[in-house]
Amino acid sequence: MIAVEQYLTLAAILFCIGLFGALTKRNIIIVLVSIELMLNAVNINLLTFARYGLAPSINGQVFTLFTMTIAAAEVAVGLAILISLYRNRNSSDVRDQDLMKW
Amino acid sequence: MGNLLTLIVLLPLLGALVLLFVPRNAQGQAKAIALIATFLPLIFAGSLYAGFDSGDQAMQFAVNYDWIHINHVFHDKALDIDFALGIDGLSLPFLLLTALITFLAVIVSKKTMHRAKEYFFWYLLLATGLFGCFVAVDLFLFFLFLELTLIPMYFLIGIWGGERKGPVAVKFLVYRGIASVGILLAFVGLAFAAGSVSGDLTMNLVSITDTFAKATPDQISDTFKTGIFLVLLIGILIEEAFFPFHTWLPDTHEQAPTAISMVVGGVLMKIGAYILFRIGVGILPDAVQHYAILIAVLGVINVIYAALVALVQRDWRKLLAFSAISHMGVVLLGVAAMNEAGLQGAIFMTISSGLLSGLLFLLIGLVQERTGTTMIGALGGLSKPMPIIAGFLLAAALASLGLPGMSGFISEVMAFIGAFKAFPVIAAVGTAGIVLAAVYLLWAMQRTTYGPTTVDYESVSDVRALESIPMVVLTAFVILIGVYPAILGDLVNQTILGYVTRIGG
Amino acid sequence: MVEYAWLVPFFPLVAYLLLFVLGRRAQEGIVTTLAVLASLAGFVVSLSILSQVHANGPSGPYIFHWLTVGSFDLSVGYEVTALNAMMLVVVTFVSTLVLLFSKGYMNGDKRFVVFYQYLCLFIFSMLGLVISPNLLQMYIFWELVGLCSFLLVGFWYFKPEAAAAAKKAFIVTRIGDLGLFIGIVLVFVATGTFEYSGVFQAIQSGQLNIDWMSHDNFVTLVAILIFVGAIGKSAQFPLHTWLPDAMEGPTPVSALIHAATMVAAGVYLVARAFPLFEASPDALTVIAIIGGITAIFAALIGLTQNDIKRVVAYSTISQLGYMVMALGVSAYVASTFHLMTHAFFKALLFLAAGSVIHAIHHNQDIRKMGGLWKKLPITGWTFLIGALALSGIPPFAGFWSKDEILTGALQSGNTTLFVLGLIAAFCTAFYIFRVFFLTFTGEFRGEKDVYDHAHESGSVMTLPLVLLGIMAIIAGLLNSPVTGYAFEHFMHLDGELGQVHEPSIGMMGLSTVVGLLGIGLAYLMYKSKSINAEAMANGPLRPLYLLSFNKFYIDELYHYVIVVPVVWIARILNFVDHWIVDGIVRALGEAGYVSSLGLKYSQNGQVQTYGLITLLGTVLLIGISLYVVIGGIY
Amino acid sequence: MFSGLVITGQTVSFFLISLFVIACGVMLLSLKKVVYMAMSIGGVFIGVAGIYIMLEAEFVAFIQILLYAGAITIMLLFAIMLTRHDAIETPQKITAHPVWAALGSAAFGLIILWVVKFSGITWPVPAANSPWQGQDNVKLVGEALFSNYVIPFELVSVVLIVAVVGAITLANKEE
Amino acid sequence: MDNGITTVQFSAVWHVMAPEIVLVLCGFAILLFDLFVSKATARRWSPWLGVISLVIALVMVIYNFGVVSDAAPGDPSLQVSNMLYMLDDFGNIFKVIFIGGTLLTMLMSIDYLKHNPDIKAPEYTYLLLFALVGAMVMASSYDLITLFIGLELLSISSYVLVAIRRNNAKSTEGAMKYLVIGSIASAVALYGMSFLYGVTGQTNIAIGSQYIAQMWVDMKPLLILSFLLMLIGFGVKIALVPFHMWAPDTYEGAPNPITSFLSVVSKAAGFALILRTFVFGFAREFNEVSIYLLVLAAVTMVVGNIAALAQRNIKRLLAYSSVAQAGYLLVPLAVLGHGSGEDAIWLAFGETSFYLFAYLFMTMGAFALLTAITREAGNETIDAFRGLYHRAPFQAVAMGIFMLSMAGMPITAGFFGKFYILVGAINTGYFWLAGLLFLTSAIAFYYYFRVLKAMFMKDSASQTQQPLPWSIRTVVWVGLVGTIVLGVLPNLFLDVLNTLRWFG
Repeated sequence: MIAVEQYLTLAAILFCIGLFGALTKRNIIIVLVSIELMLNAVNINLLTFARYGLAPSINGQVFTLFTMTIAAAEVAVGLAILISLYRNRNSSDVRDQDLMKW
Repeated sequence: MGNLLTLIVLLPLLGALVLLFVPRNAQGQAKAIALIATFLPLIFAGSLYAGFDSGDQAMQFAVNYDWIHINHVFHDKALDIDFALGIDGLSLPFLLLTALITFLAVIVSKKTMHRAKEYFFWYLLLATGLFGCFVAVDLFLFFLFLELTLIPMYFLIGIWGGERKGPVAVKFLVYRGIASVGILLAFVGLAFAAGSVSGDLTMNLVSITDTFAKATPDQISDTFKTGIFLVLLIGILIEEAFFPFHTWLPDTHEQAPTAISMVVGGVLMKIGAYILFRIGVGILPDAVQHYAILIAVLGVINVIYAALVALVQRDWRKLLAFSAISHMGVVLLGVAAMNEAGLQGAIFMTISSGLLSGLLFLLIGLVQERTGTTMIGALGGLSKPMPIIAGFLLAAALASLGLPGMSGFISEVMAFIGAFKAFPVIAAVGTAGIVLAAVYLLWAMQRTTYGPTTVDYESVSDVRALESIPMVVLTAFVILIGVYPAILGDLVNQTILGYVTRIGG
Repeated sequence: MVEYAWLVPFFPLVAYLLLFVLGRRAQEGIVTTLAVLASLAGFVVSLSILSQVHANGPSGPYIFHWLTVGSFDLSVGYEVTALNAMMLVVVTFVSTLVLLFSKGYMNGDKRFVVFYQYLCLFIFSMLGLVISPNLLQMYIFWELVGLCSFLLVGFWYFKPEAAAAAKKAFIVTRIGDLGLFIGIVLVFVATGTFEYSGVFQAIQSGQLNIDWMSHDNFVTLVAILIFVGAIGKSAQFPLHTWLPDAMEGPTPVSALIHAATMVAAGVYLVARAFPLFEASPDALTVIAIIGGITAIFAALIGLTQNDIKRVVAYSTISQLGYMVMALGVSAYVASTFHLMTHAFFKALLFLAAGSVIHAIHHNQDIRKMGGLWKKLPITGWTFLIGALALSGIPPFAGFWSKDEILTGALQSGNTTLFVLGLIAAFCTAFYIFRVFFLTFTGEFRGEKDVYDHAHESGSVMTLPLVLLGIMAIIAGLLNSPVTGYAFEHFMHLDGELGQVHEPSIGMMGLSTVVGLLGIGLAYLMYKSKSINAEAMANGPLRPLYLLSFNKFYIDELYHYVIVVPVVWIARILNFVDHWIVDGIVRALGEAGYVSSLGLKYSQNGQVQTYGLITLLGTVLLIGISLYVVIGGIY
Repeated sequence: MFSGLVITGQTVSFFLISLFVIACGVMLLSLKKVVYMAMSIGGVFIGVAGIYIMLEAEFVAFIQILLYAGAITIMLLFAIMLTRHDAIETPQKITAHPVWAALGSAAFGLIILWVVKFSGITWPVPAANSPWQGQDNVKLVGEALFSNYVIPFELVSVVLIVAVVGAITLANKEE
Repeated sequence: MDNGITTVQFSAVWHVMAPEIVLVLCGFAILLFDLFVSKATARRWSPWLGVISLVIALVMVIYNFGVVSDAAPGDPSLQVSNMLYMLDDFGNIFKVIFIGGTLLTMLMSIDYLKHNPDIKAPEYTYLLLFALVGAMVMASSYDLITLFIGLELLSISSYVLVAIRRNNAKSTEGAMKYLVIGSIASAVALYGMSFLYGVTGQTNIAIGSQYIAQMWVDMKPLLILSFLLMLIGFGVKIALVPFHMWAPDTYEGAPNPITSFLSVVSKAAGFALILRTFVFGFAREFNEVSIYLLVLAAVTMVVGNIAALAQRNIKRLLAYSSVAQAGYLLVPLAVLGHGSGEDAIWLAFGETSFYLFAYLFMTMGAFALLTAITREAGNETIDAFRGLYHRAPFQAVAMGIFMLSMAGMPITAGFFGKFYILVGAINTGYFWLAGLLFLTSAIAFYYYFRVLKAMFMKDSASQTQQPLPWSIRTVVWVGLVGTIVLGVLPNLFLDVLNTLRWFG
């Protein structure tokens, strides 16, 4: 039997990979992807608890569905912003986006 | 009669509002409005004095309007904040002082200065705050007025100040802003402590004072009292420009226009002392006694340190600022003594220092107007071209160094009597300030008015008629208090007796 | 009449106020008349008071409520004792004459009225001081006379020396006043009253104590503190340095304030509070020693000074030392007697000196005088009388009083003091006659036309000289066998203060001889020139000469030991104030601004940096909190 | 960590899938070319869907494949093409930033791990039988979605509208 | 029903969320309106439609106050789907703030859209309405899923709104930053929610709180972790330090009305969310978790104010200021840990809502003026305000009053708001926090008064200033009146607060 911790650990690892990616990758698309990775990790968490949690229930799965929808919406908007950003700056490198500082 | 108090507070405000509708270039009208808006309070304050019963310890002419209730505080009680005004023997002298100085400073203010209308607008706002501080019976209201003084002062220094006006205005603002934090914390803390005992949660000064007087140590612990007093003390030290928090004062005096210097030295910085008497001595006498040595030592440090620093100042304004700090050190000594003589001396000293600061800054302002400088080294021999100003300067300097027959002396005597009763050694050290005051004041005064007259100043004019009014009036009050101190003493006596019996009991 | 004693100071006060109202343009004649009349009226009232006291004994105090301090009452009032009455007469008498004299001396000064204002204010204050029934009121007037001294010394404000002298006079006496201030405050703290009578009662009952000190020690402490005030005011060593400098003021001022009245206030104070001092033998000893030192010290300095007024000033210090010493040895009557006689002959000497100075265009250097006897006969005569009185030659006033002091010193058993007194008496005779010979005899050593124009002044100036001269001759007789020691009996109306000393013929002889020796030496050196003064000064005695000439370098000592360090401390503190106390404030402000800049530039525009900071904050918050809360430390 | 672990088909598949997911994740981090990165994220999504199936969330897994591996990955590829399709992630210089990011992420992960595994929490022993044994997953989800969660369901539609409108507003060409 | 499925009647839903539904419908209506009329017409009228919708919603919310007070305590009609969505005065009062803020934003936008033709007005309008719906959902739900969706609805709409000047590099850059950080924050918050769900098995916190209490001892690390993750996620939204870094850049990049929307509505919604989640979810354990709130509040006040000291860009300055204000606003909640009884909670809610109202008025007023002034000056630094008093006295005085209110000077709403918070802090014994609050405000004098200094003490290059457009002027007047009335007569509002039934 796979213990709850294993799932949670996997989720944590995925979450951290996503986090690291979001903080270091230069292409904004990849940054967005990394954030999706984090949300996926959360989904694993939710599903794990839905199945093996202290009080298992179907709610977790429903929650996951909502999360995925929201994630999709986020990515859509994110990409749209990226495109207009690219239009303005001709670069999709996150590090070039520092018009505003100080 | 009670409405007079409200009027006194609101008249300057009203004047300020009226000023808004005066055209920008009608400077004469602006000054006239300011004169009226400060003269009427003076008259009213005078009539309050006439109607005041000095045998009564209670707040007189009290007015009280419900204002704010904050619900759900403290087990479903409501915190009551009222628009409550009143005066007792302690606040009346301060009220009179404020009325006097604010009026006289308007006379001194030039209507020809640039942006005169705005100047008087801010000035009247400042006056409102000052009046309010001394007649507010509600601590919230008190604090409100205290904060209200900050904004006009910022503009008054910042627009009409000297060369370094900008930074100095900010320093004033932030420094005193920090001071009000301590004061506010203490106020609210006191209200809560009193409320927990009496079951009546209010910011009313009188009821808080009564509650504290009756409360047993179980109900309000000494730790609380001393703690809250320390917080308050920091606020007071800054407000009152005590060492080591005094450095805003010399800068402010150096930069502020003459009339504002008069108000700052005469009234504004006395608010700290008033809080010390009102809250420190009135509500937390145990805590004052607990820290008596600390306060006394602080007082002596102020007396001597400021006097020594004053000794080497080159600018009259700074010298006077340090002189005021030095004198106010005596107030701390008197308060630390916590006996009748000490307290009365402290109050006298505060009032006296207020009058004298007003007078001295006025005179220096007049000198500056004529010679263009307040640097002591650049002046000389002014007795010849302006004998009257020089004469008053001499009188003011002498009064300030504690010459008998003037207000400073009797204050010092009483404060030191009190201090010697409580801590003779500290007090003895403090008396050195008396000699030092003579040294720096006489030096500066002589350097300015004695000796050969500098060529540039040979033809400068003496005082003009209008300017002589504040000069003469202030000097008259200084002498009046010096010659017949009972005029002030009888007012405060009952209040002090009330405080002192509380310590005994 | 005694209950109207307040009239005495009241007249000059009225005169002062009237002059104040009259303003600067008032005519000199009117001004003088007004002032003199006021003073004269005071004199008349004083005389009648004196006679009533003589008949009925002391009276008062008459007290009025002044101020309530908590449960204490402070009062003002007046009181007439024998001592007071005597002082009233002396002060009003000398004042009247000086006011008269000033008419001539200050003639034509632009601020003539101001001068008279100040003088009237001074007379008022001095009289107020005299009749004060309590220490506080006394202190008030004490300070006021100090103020007037300041104003009058610095009357010629445009002269830097005058300004400096005025400031010095005020500040040095104020140092003494500090002691007095602490003293009376302590008295009040211990007894709850400032009244002399209350204080004396407390002493009698042995209750003048305070919880941290026993009665005896406390009395000594208080007595010495009060005496410190007298040291300042009466220019006793070591606070004597202001008095010679104060000679920068107009000469009538020197005569009135710095010879006859104000400087005697210190002696008066000790005499007035004598029961307090009597209760403390230690304090008396201190007083006697200070007085003795002052007497000889000032006399030694006087030997070599060249400024006519300064010589007289040092002589004043010396004579005040005598009086103080007398009080120290409990010769109460002798002291007060000398106070009175000294007032007359010293005022005389000053006015005469003033007359000389006035005549030769305000030159005060005796090396540039000489042969003025012919030109100024009345001045010369009166000066001579004064000099004789000062030297203690019978039957002049000084002889009687000084003799009593010496007797008192001897009989108190303190031989050293006695010897000091004798030497001082010798020196006194020498230097005053040195001045006399150099001024009035020989050839004039200044500019020729000055001498030619020199002439005796009008009667307003000579009349006071003559009157004072008469007093200098006869005043001494008041306490002599001639009048049956009337003065002593009179003073004893206040109670048997001090010890009564038997006059002795031997002592009289001795002091006369000493005085004559001094005069003789002066004659040899400056009249007959059989001893070369210059040679002595430049010869083996040169170090001593320099010591005396430079006033024992006391001023320099004070400058380097007190003034310079204080100024340096002040400078350091000013530095501290600006760079440390305010520096910290400014540094905090700067630190806030700099950290703000830091925060600002950490905002580098990189969204990933923002994320990283967010992450690090997260890790810190979660890490620490979990560690603290769950790790069990909490 | 693995004590008491019985090797069954389930555990083996869990580890294999986990390994695949993490490997894809690491590839995402380490690959240079943006297009390849986008491909590897597709791997992650598919792997995660496998995990979902193991967690008996078939419907969710289905949606995952549909939405993520399908729609989102395609969308990403389009975005890549629209910007600079030859974009290459230039090799990172070792600066403070990635180091701190690595440290921070690792610390964050370790904290979570610590809480999950070592903080003394006792997780319930996984029930061998599913709580919704024998019920149709899609039906369960559907019932919940349309009864209790109908309000969020409707709100999500608004979110999607916002996303669509927003995307169009921002991305469409100037007219 | 027998299978445990609850059916939801539309009437029940309408009863509790009528304003939201109306707003969504209005949003769609504007969307359709845009499709069917000419561009110019749509452009001209859609902001007005937005205003009308907002006014309708506002009226409905105010009507809902009556509904709540008329209902019996615990009336089931005030909630729907097992307390998934609530109608209570807590929500209502926040909704008033949200709608009021949006309304003022909308008014400001009328002028702003006129000057920025590249912004698509209809999209702008209904996105704003949808964002508002998200905020309202955040204030009224106990359900984690619903809260999350509300949060995302607000956030995603905001991302688009920030980027809506799509040809402006700053605008899109700000949006990108907001999106990246905001999404990460959402993920983190969601992560925390997942743990909470793991422990309770519920997505409803009102029900879940019992489980939390039961499990507190056993699951303490996990629950605290969950709490902190949610706190951090929400903290990013309300820009608590150190999660505030995005705020200045985004505020600077966003169109001015949107900046004000972000700093008022978005922030208030964050607070609503935090209050709902934490006060209920962790009601019994609050004294153990409040320490983090205390720390964050303190750090936020200090850093927010200090960071603003050296700032010269006025929008960034206001961004930092709003960071600091978030610190103040967190205090009432943070000190609840030592609060006793329900009164403490009512007090805290009172403080928060009062301050939010004050904040609404002064911030909206300030941004409205800022919009007009910076546009004319052509730059966004403090220099734009130089000598404003000489050019346009009313504008300078109004801006001055807003600045004074933010600085907490007397007889302004800002002062009483701070005082109210201080009373709450001292009521629970947190003297140090109360002191810090006012101490940092004193430090803040420095930068607020710098604006005053620029306006009143400097001379300006130009001598003329355009009069304010009427829409901006309306906002300014509303702000002024609100700021001063709340400052002088706070009891007008306090009495209203007193009659509220916060939770039905």
